[in-house]
Amino acid sequence: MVVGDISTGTDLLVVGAGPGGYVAAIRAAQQGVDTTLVEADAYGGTCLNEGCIPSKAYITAADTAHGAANAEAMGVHADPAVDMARTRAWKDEVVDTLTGGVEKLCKANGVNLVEGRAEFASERKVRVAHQGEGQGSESVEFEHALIATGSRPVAAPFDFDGEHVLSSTGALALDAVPDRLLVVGAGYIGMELSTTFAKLGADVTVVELLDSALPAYEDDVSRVVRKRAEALGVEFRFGEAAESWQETPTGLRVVTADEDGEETEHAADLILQAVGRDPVTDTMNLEALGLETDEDGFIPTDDQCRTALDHVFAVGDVAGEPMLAHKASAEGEVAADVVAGEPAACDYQAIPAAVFTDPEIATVGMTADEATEAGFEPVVGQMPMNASGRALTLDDPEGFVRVVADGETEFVLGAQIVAPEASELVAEFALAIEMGAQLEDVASTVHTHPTLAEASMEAVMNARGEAVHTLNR
Amino acid sequence: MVVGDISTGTDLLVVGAGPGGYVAAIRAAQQGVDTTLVEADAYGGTCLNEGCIPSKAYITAADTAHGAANAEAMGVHADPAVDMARTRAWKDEVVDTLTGGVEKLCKANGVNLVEGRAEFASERKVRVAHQGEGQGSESVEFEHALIATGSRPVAAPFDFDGEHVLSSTGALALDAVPDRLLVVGAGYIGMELSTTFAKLGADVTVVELLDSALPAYEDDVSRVVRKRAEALGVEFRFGEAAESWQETPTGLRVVTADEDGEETEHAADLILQAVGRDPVTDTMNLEALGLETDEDGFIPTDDQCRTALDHVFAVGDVAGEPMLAHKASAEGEVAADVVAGEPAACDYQAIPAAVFTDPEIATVGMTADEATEAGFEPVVGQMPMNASGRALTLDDPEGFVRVVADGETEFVLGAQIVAPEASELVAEFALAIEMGAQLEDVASTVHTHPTLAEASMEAVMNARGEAVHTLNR
Amino acid sequence: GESDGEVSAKGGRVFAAPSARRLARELGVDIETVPGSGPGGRVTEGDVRAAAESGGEPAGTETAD
Ligand SMILES: Cc1cc2nc3c(=O)[nH]c(=O)nc-3n(C[C@H](O)[C@H](O)[C@H](O)COP(=O)(O)OP(=O)(O)OC[C@H]3O[C@@H](n4cnc5c(N)ncnc54)[C@H](O)[C@@H]3O)c2cc1C
Ligand SMILES: Cc1cc2nc3c(=O)[nH]c(=O)nc-3n(C[C@H](O)[C@H](O)[C@H](O)COP(=O)(O)OP(=O)(O)OC[C@H]3O[C@@H](n4cnc5c(N)ncnc54)[C@H](O)[C@@H]3O)c2cc1C
Repeated sequence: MVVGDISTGTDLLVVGAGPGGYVAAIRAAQQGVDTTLVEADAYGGTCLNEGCIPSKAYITAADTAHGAANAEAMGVHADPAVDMARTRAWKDEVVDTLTGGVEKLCKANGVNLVEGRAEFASERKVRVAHQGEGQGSESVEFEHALIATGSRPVAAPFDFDGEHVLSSTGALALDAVPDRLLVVGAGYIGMELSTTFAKLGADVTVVELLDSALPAYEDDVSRVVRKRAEALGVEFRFGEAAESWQETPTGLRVVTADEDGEETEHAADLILQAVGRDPVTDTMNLEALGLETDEDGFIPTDDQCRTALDHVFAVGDVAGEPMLAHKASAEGEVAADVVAGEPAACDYQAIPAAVFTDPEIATVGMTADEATEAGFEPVVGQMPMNASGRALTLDDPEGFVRVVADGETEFVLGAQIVAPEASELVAEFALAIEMGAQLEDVASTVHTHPTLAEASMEAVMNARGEAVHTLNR
Repeated sequence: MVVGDISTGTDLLVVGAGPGGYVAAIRAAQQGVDTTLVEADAYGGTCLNEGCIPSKAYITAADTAHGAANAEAMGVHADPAVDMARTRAWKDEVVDTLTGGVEKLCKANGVNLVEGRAEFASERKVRVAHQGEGQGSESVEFEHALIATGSRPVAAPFDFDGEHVLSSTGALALDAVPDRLLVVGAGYIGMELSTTFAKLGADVTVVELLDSALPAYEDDVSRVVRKRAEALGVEFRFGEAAESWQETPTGLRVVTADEDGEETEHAADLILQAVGRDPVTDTMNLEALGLETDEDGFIPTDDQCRTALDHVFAVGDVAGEPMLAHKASAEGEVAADVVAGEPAACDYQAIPAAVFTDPEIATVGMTADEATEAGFEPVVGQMPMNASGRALTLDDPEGFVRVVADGETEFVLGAQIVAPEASELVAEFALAIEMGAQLEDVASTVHTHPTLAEASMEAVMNARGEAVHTLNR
Repeated sequence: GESDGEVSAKGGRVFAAPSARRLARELGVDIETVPGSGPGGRVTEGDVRAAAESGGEPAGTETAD
């Protein structure tokens, strides 16, 4: 047992073992860089422990139960019961498998793992306070540091009390479905969880300051998801700000106010507040490095993920939008390669994003408006899912695939998909964009029948005026 | 009402409105070619009426019921009942929607539709006998003809009697699940339907002459599907040929023989024979054209889908392997473009193929062996689905994604996928192959987390020795 | 930068495969200045190599906005 302060050295110190940090550490070690990874809490970070993975596990359980309960049209009669405690235990197993895998992969690649909270002591030195009584601490001197400390839920307007007001983390650890759930915020996390809990049987009300669900997306995209959520019984209260809450004998009373100050009361048993996430920059004594954050709290970096300090890098949620796991990992790879002396840079043309609602949303690259703003004269092609044979056989024919291309060169610029498996379908468009593919290239690629991906091909053909399964405009 | 023989003329006569014929007709009409499409039976052909679409509809119903019934691990408890008559009715609705859509699209694009059986009268003339009494017939003179008459189930070793021995067509129109189903043939149709009926509760025995399920696929690919089928209770009898069957008081008795002539008896309530499909060349009086078929019964064509006759084209199942709907449509587009005077040709590098078993299989391009044979020194990369976060959250972590590339140039040559949604995942690889993408291009494309498509990226990284989520070999 | 660089950098984007972009960095070529000979003006690996051989503009020379 290590007690007291010992001191070691490393080429690359990585702070935080989320998808940004652990990917960077493994990649650097693979490149022969002596790498030390410090994690204060759990391997895999937000993503594996309380983000992407837990949420998708619950979504699968909710879809399985809800899907079977609503399949009379196809001759399936079922009245499923969901045992949330068991669902949670399963989710925990999935998480443990993956976090255990991360730890094993780090070790197998030769990453030095240190458990504890890293605090910078100087520009080249960090102190790691080990968890638990009498575990002491450790100093590590480093040539390069990579900060991947991620983000945490914004605690506003309400504080999280772990009982009445939960963050997504709390909601993803419930052992029972609340009868009445009030969700503050209709961003992607709020919408994924609202849909999930509605499918699991909760009465869900969503309070959103802005005037639409998923306001980051185009209207016709988010509308498909909002309608489906409404069909599941989700009640939306747009243009209302959550103001206060209190306990009453019959549950919680939440007061909201519209922009004129008009108040409304909502009854609920539980509040899930999902209004955004803040970068974590207050856990590692950034001051000792002399690094500053920007007005949004992020650590500024260049296209090599380098901070204002030449030997310090930052990746993932702490380094700016989009706060997505795959963006964190992509940056982690670049930073590791740069440390290893490779001429790497974040020069990917597009970062796809998915929302795992019902149906899913996935986008990559530019919308038509963004293309116009960027100086293109975009052409657009679209395929409605109700003309997709595969979507019909899945009994899930809502939404569409849209592609945006440059009118002159027909280079693919972007895609907006709201459809079953949108998160998977977007991969083909991401590759098309990175490759500098033209519409014709995608149209000439033979697509398997019957698949949802055929809709991508049809959208592309539609943009060229040669769609077969829809009328060309 | 048209009675007697009237005569019209057309630029392009298309015989058969399956995915080969109707796509060709629409595309030709879009190009300004005066086009007449003759269909003897139902718009959409085998694919929409008794192939791809009906099978996938039943698979969805079976998956929904079976999925919910086997989700205790994730806390979902259900005991679904399937009302096959209702499932069939739903399947019929889906089919009607799609076949109605095909008819509408043909009309909207200005295709002349003629219902009836087309028989060639001469090199430039066809007679269409209308269905039904007193409906008369019609002669159509044409400049070009396109034959897209498809295929039908091989009636061997048994004849189809519509009661005891069914083809896939019969199996996809059942109103009840048979207790004991004996399937002859473990090709893709046999395996899709075996899996489906096993999930719906039938006791399924599969008799296959060769020594494995899905013998067209590599062993490690087909093994995943066979194991899963066995876990569903499917019993495989490899190396056995179906010889005879007879009715007994307790059902059917089917006799098989192995290569030594050793006989085995199997009890069943219904026989599904799925041993292959034969091209349909005997419905349209090919002789009048003077066209001959090759030794396998197909109409030989060149890379413009042109037959031995300059003005006659053939596409789809009748024109050769692979007998797949998307191959039929791709050829249909080419033939239409050629008729319209475009310099089109079937120059796609790869035709993907999918099997909708559990899990799905999808492949595109070359296997490692095929690449070696073709003179490449292939590198191979693989990602097991049990290392995929998305597969774990779907509770479906079996199978793998494999990529094959040229060792020297790293051009992507092929992919073999056995995994959930394999049919969708293969689209990205198909595009990579068509684009002449290198491994690096796919690896550098940011893939959404958490998705199954990340496994494709990981396989590619593995081939380059830089996988993060598996150990590189 | 060179004026022919703007052709391939339309809309702030260079149309080139990741492999070509990486090669440009390796060879120290600013890909935004490389004229593309591929379909639609896509910059190919060959274009990047040609630019490197003819002493193309070094990477890091930012084009002013
Ligand atoms: C409910 C939910 C669902 C989500 N779903 C998705 C999704 O589907 N797809 C997607 O792409 N993204 C999703 N996200 C976002 C995703 O989780 C984040 O973008 C991702 O985790 C960011 O990775 P990171 O490595 O930057 O940071 P994190 O994953 O937040 O990891 C940071 C790590 O740093 C550690 N740490 C912090 N300070 C210190 C210190 N001083 N010393 C040592 N360790 C420290 C933390 O303990 C943590 O483990 C979701 C998020 C939530 C909350
Ligand atoms: C159970 C099953 C599942 C399948 N699943 C898939 C799958 O998932 N994916 C896939 O790609 N493929 C699948 N297939 C194969 C697919 O259905 C065929 O490859 C496809 O239908 C071939 O299209 P086609 O246009 O060549 O011919 P067909 O679809 O067979 O159409 C031929 C048409 O020609 C008409 N016809 C014939 N003779 C005449 C005449 N003399 N006059 C007028 N009309 C005539 C017929 O009535 C028919 O409508 C499946 C097949 C089956 C049986």
